[in-house]
Amino acid sequence: MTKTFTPGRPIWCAGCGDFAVQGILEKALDSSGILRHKFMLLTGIGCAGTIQNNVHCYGYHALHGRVLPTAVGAKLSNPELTIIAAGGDGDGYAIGAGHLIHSFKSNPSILYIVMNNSNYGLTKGQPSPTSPTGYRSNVEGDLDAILLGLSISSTTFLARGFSGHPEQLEKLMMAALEHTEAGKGLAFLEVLSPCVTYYDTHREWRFRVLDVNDDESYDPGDRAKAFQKVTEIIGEGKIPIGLIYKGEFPSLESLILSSDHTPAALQDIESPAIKEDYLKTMNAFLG
Amino acid sequence: MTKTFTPGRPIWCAGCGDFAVQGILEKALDSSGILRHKFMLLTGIGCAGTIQNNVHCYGYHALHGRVLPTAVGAKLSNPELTIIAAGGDGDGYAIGAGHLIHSFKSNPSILYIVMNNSNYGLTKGQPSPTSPTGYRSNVEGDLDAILLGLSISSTTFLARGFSGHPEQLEKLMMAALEHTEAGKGLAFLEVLSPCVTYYDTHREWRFRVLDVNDDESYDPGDRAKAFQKVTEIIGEGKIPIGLIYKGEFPSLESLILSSDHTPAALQDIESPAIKEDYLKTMNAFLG
Amino acid sequence: MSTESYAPPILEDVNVIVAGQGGDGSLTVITLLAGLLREAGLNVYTQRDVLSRIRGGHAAATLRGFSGNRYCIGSSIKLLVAFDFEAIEKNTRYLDNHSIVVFDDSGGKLNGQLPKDVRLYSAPFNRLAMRTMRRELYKNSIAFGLVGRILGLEDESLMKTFEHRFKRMGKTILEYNQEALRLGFNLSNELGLAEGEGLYKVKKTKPNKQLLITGNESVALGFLVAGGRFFTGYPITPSTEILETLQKWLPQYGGVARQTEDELAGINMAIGAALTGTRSMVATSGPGFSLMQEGIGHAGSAEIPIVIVDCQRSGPSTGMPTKPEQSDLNLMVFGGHGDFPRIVLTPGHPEDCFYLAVEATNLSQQYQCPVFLAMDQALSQNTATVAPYKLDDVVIDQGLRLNAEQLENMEVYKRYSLANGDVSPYTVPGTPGGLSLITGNEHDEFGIVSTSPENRIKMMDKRMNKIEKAKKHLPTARHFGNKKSEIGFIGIGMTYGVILEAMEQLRDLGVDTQYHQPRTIWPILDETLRFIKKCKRVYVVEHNAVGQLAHMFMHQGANSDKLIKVLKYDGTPFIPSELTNKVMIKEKKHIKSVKNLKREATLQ
Amino acid sequence: MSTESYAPPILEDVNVIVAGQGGDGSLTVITLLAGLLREAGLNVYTQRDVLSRIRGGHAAATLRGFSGNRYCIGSSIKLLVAFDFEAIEKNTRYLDNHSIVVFDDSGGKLNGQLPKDVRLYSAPFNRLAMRTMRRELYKNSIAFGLVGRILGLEDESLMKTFEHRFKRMGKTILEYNQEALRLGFNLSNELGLAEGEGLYKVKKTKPNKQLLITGNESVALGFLVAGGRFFTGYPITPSTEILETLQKWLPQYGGVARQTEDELAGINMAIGAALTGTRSMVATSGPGFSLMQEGIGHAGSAEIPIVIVDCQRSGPSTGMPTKPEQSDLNLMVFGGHGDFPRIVLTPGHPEDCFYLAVEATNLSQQYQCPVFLAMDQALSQNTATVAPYKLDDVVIDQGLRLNAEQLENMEVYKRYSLANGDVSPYTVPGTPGGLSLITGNEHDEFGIVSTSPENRIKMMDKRMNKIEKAKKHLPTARHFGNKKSEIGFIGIGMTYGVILEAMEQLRDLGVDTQYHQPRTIWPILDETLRFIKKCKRVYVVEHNAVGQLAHMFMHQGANSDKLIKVLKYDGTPFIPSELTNKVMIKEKKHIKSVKNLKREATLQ
Ligand SMILES: Cc1ncc(C[n+]2csc(CCOP(=O)(O)OP(=O)(O)O)c2C)c(N)n1
Ligand SMILES: Cc1ncc(C[n+]2csc(CCOP(=O)(O)OP(=O)(O)O)c2C)c(N)n1
Ligand code: SF4
Ligand code: SF4
Ligand SMILES: [Mg+2]
Ligand SMILES: [Mg+2]
Repeated sequence: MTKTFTPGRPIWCAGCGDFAVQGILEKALDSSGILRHKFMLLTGIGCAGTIQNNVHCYGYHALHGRVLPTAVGAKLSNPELTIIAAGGDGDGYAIGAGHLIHSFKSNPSILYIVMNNSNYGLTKGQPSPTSPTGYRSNVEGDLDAILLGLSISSTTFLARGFSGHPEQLEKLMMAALEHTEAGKGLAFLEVLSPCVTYYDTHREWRFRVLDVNDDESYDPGDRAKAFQKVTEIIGEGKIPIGLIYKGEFPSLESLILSSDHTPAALQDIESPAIKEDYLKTMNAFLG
Repeated sequence: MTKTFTPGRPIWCAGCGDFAVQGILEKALDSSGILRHKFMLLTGIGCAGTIQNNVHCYGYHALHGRVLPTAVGAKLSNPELTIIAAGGDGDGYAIGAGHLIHSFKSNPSILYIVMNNSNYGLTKGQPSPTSPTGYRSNVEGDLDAILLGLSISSTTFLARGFSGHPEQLEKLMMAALEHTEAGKGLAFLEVLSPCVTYYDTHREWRFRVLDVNDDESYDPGDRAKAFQKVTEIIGEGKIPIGLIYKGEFPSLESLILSSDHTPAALQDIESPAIKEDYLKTMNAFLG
Repeated sequence: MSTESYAPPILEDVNVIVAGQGGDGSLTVITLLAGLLREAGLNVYTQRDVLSRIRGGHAAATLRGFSGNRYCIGSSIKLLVAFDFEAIEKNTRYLDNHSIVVFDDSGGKLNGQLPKDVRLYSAPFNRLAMRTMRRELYKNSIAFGLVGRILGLEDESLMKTFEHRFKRMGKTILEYNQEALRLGFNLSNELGLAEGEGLYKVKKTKPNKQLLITGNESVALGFLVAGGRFFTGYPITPSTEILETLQKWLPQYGGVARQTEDELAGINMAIGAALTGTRSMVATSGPGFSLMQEGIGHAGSAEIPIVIVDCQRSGPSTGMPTKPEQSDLNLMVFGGHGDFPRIVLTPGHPEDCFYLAVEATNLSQQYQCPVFLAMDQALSQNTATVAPYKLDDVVIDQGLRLNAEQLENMEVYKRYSLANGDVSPYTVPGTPGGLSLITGNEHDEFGIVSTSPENRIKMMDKRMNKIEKAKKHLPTARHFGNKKSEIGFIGIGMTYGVILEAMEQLRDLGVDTQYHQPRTIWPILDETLRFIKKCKRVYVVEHNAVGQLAHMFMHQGANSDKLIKVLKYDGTPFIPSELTNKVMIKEKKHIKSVKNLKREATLQ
Repeated sequence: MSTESYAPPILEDVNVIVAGQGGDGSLTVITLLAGLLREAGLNVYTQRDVLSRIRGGHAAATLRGFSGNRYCIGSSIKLLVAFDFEAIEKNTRYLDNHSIVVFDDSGGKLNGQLPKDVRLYSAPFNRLAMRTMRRELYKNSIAFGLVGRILGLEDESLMKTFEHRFKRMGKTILEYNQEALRLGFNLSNELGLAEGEGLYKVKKTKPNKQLLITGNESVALGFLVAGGRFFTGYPITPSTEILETLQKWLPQYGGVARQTEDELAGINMAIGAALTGTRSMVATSGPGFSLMQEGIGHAGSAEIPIVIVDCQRSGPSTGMPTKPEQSDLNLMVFGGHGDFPRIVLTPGHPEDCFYLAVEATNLSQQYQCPVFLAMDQALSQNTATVAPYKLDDVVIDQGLRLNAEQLENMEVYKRYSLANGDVSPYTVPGTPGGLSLITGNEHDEFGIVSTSPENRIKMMDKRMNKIEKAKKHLPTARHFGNKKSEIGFIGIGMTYGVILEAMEQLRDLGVDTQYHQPRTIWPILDETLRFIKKCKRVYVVEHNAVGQLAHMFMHQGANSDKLIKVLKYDGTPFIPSELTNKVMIKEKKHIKSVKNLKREATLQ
């Protein structure tokens, strides 16, 4: 086998929640049977956005906040790839907020993992959109990305895990990957992943998380009820985790790519056969 | 009185919904008693984003998608001004989506009017985030900005009007202005404002709008119920209008500006008295 | 109002302006006329002058019909069709004593606003349309009848054109328009302008088998034919047609043309597609181009092939969205933070747009870096007749790309291998054995983040070396005129046609010149610096306020004493006589005997 | 390991590196040391070298203590404190035969890795800390005891510094650290290094009443004192301290320092504040600066005063976030689409940062345009001792601003009045009688959108004229060295201190030079072009790969033959001897007799 890069050792601080995310992601990948060369891991910038360096696959380090559009571009031009986008809460919810909304809206089949540590780790702990009121200079209310996802009618998979609950996280990761692989659209998985150095929420979160799926009557198929439930849980000072919503909406690639054509990335663009068609296209300008 | 610019004649096509918005805005302003020089109208780019040229007040034409941060900057540095931001649906929900979320989140006391015509008027009718599936090249589900607003815990005023229902729109405009003037935070008012040239929805919308306030039992104070109601109405193929949500959260300026200080814009920065303080600040570096 | 009998010459070069309010349909009239003249075997160039609003406001469209080669509107307007007073006001300056004006006097008669000796046909087109057709918009079709008669076109051919154009809009619309056209013919008769008694005689040749195409459409076509399959755009004048054209075409070829939520998504989505080996392009204009700077630098750093089309409009900021300019050259060449390699190509007419779009697409792959096409509003949106592009000549260069078989024979694959000292072979996701890390952080050969000073220097040099390597292979300039002349011209984009025509005028005035039309402005090729060295004086003609191009030459060592900046930044294109005059003023002090100096007056 | 008895000289110039893994606390040691030396009456300069990660990875901090004026680390390192092998590996190249190394041998002993004659003190600091204090992090404090002894500082003064530093962290932490320090003293005794027997004698003068401050802090202070009251930032290395400093200060003055959701919001929010008349600033680094391009051009077009601080780091793209570079100069000068006026100031040390921040704030108001402060990571984050800034000298210039009374006496107020031909008086919202329209579209004098060609030219000229007007009032260069010398230096930012010291070394080598330190690089001032003209050879010293500054001079007409580019782009600062050597190599062919050429070896 050709030697390529050797996955790096994580640069995270000992105890960082991101280790668990990486471990579980690798597990999910392994058990999915997806070949590593068919799989591309794209990330934003931040502590979270170094995970691709540690995983044996095609890796890409996007610009801060731009991992989603980049991932969508990759997916649309080669839908045969498994595309996983990952990054931090600053990356995804602050500078990347617009793209998040529009990716929710367009529903491409990619898995998006946000490692939420409620602060900007790599730049030394500034507040992020999920920081609570009162954290450092933050006066604002905190953002709940699952609620945000619920508010957009074409979302299809919204889940939240906790790095401190690896078993549940693994289940969610597998389900999310399955959703994506089945071409059902965007699988959004937020992982509460504490930053031990700047904002150590380990203990607090362990105490606050509440798995909606613990309640067997919970129906993740009802958008309004899910919204109701999440607001309720938040109102009680808890953080809802689990598979919170799963719905149906055609995936972006299924809507805009026709099955008559080879995907863009795999076409033989040098084939002489196309020239005829080009000629037709051009000749429309002959009047 | 010093002569300044003469407000322009609108450049809108005859029949454009934006005329009504302007008319009602002027009415609301007049009846509010706010002095015109205390009032600043900032807009984005687009057909909607020309309204400031036609109104007698301080007017500012922001960059495409950036009207909200600009308006926030003005408000925070001079909270004594009445700040109204306005623009189109492309401006506010496509390129401006990230700022919308973060303005919802930070809740500054400004009035934000989105003239939603479900297309990009000024660039000749391309689909916008609120265009329905099937409009031109659009395959995505459409975005409902009110649902989006509901999903963010610190929103305080969410309403939708219709240019074809001027009386109701006037009420909403007055209520929104009042909310802002009272320093209660961001008043978000979307106006369905048909574009007769590229996507004439006048008749369709007249038929589809449903005023939630017609039902007297409707409680705009309950976020989850509002979400439920809006999804329900949308599910029935209707468009919910009216004052959909009104809640409480401290406004941004009330949280970060201290009443001990003159607002930044109004300070006498040449006052010799400050030099003492500057000296203290500097001397901290003396070790 | 009187017309005298007149022995019509063969139509060889005519300029027509149709002007009124936005929405009046001036563009439609010009489009129809362009088709007709092409049918009649002529070449055509059209230009638009509109405001950034949907209805209302002055809007004009201009057409030039000619035999031979022209890529600009001529110096004097033969026919002005004015739908209102404003159209007269704004355009009188282009008229001379031989011009003809067709005026819609529904709003009042003209008196004295026109140069004397201008022939005036006026009629209440609007009122006629309202009275007989109940809709104002038919006024165009009425006026069009008169225009046809003036230009010596056959009534029959106008009727046919209408059929062709309005058929798809339904029977009623077609019939109404044809009725309006007949009204126009009748009106012409009343005004004493019978069929065949027009200003010109149109020689009946076989129809001109040329494309009638804009620069934007040519770029789209070039990209498609070069194997381009992924495009992103966000609507912005004057680039939107590239998005719209590719939205029509690419899906037919299994490609994707996507309108994104903003330009940041646009550039990054295109980068995402490029990562999979798909040839990707974005198109935008100034404001969007500014927003793309981070993404562009990233492509330079991470070595991702991408074509960026900047359809320049009048800046800065929102500027004058519908007006042409060439003032983003600095941003193309010096934009983005940090140092990274890039290539900037500068087409001068639609043919260039096509061929350079092909080149740009190939170059982006060969050098794995951002490649720019510097368009301007005029080049983007004006239409011209051009010979059909030679699709068979298009060769696709895939650059250094490795497939699974090639990889198998390699012991080690490094995405950013330093082995070549510049471009490294790459693999795309999905290729077994080709795993890689791609990043905009500084990295080692495998793509692992590195801040080692030694590695940094090697990697930076590797990237920058591409430019030296590329220099020998980049599109070279075209040369026109007398190679011996002391006087040189340099100009790109929309100045191309103007310079060529001004050179003819100057030759007529006894002034010999030569013209170097660079098709690559970054890196600046040696040929360009040599041209400047060779000439005594070089007029650098450009549409911006500071002489961005001229200073770029200085930046690369050109002697500033030789460069004469000829700048225009008022949002209107140069007309040839304007340029001729500017040059003559300067040259007078250099030239001993200028033969025809008197003629200058006629060129004002 | 042995120490010989040694007659210690007075400490006049010493360079110390402390290095280990990120999180090891090297920075803390250097910070403490800096404070101590300042206490002892010395001047101090410190520098950091860290990776873009929170823990782990090589991280070093360097300090220079000296009497006199220095703004860089010196050419040879006297003391290296190494917490691991990597620290030895990465830093040996800075050592010479007179150096001392303190090594934590918890992970194994050194053998042979050091230049011979280097004096080595090694001890298992880490193991000691773990054993006695149960936490690794106390190893710094132990090592610090040894460092103090080596430098000849009094034990007492170290204890005091600890008290000062750790008091606020609580009693336990303070006591633990003091205990560790005492361990360090004991260890020193064991190693034969008693108090007062160190390498140096520290002359007891009165404590140095200088600020110990970074460039970023000085910028923040300058802005504050110039009346700046609105700041936006988005965290990004190496600019974040400006945000954090102003978040601490501005609220105390009724101002606002806001962390925005991204840099687009940042620049536009600052513009919004500027519209109300509030003095506004943003600070960022490359990636954020690229994102701000549209906003910056908008400020140029709509004539909005704004100060933009770019703390440059190694680019392109994400690059090497913690490493210095000067490679955004092109983007500052040529960025944004379209033509608009701008001013770029280039401080060379913290004092400049302060005074130029004041200037920038005033200039933005006077010329109503974007004003840049070109920082670099070293200038931004390194600390230096400087004389307290003269706050009383700060004058606030409000530019042409009209209040209600002034307006009352005017018949008509036009926001973009052409009356002055450049800057127009403005009003802020809230001013009765001063209503205006502000827009980035081209506009008439009232701010009404206009595409009239005549108006366009006037407005463009008005805006661009500001630059000509400003030229006479912009911060001028500082000059150093022999005005008669043929050999010139030009350099900005972090090269300032290095050039000055290299000049001394060159003088010692018999080579006389002069140095022009521009403090404005856009517009390029005549003085700079004159300086280049006057010299025979000008070494343009800069931290980027292409010579952005040198080419900028050419862009403005400088003779390229005179310019010698001295470039460094490996993410590390020049050291003076390196520059000296580079110059000597070139100069050898020019200089008939170079006196001390043998000395060159010692400067390697
Ligand atoms: C355009 C831009 N702005 C700012 C930065 C600096 N930056 C790097 S990482 C980061 C935030 C990291 O926070 P988050 O996304 O939450 O990731 P974490 O480190 O917490 O995992 C920022 C602001 C950047 N790289 N690019
Ligand atoms: C950065 C940038 N991108 C694109 C444009 C071009 N543009 C002008 S208006 C507009 C959209 C207008 O749509 P909307 O906001 O819905 O306003 P409407 O015209 O429909 O009222 C666009 C894309 C621009 N001015 N700036
Ligand atoms: S700083 Fe926080 S988020 Fe970053 S690696 Fe350390 S613990 Fe993890
Ligand atoms: S194009 Fe549409 S939105 Fe724009 S002015 Fe006309 S009707 Fe209104
Ligand atoms: Mg984070
Ligand atoms: Mg719209």
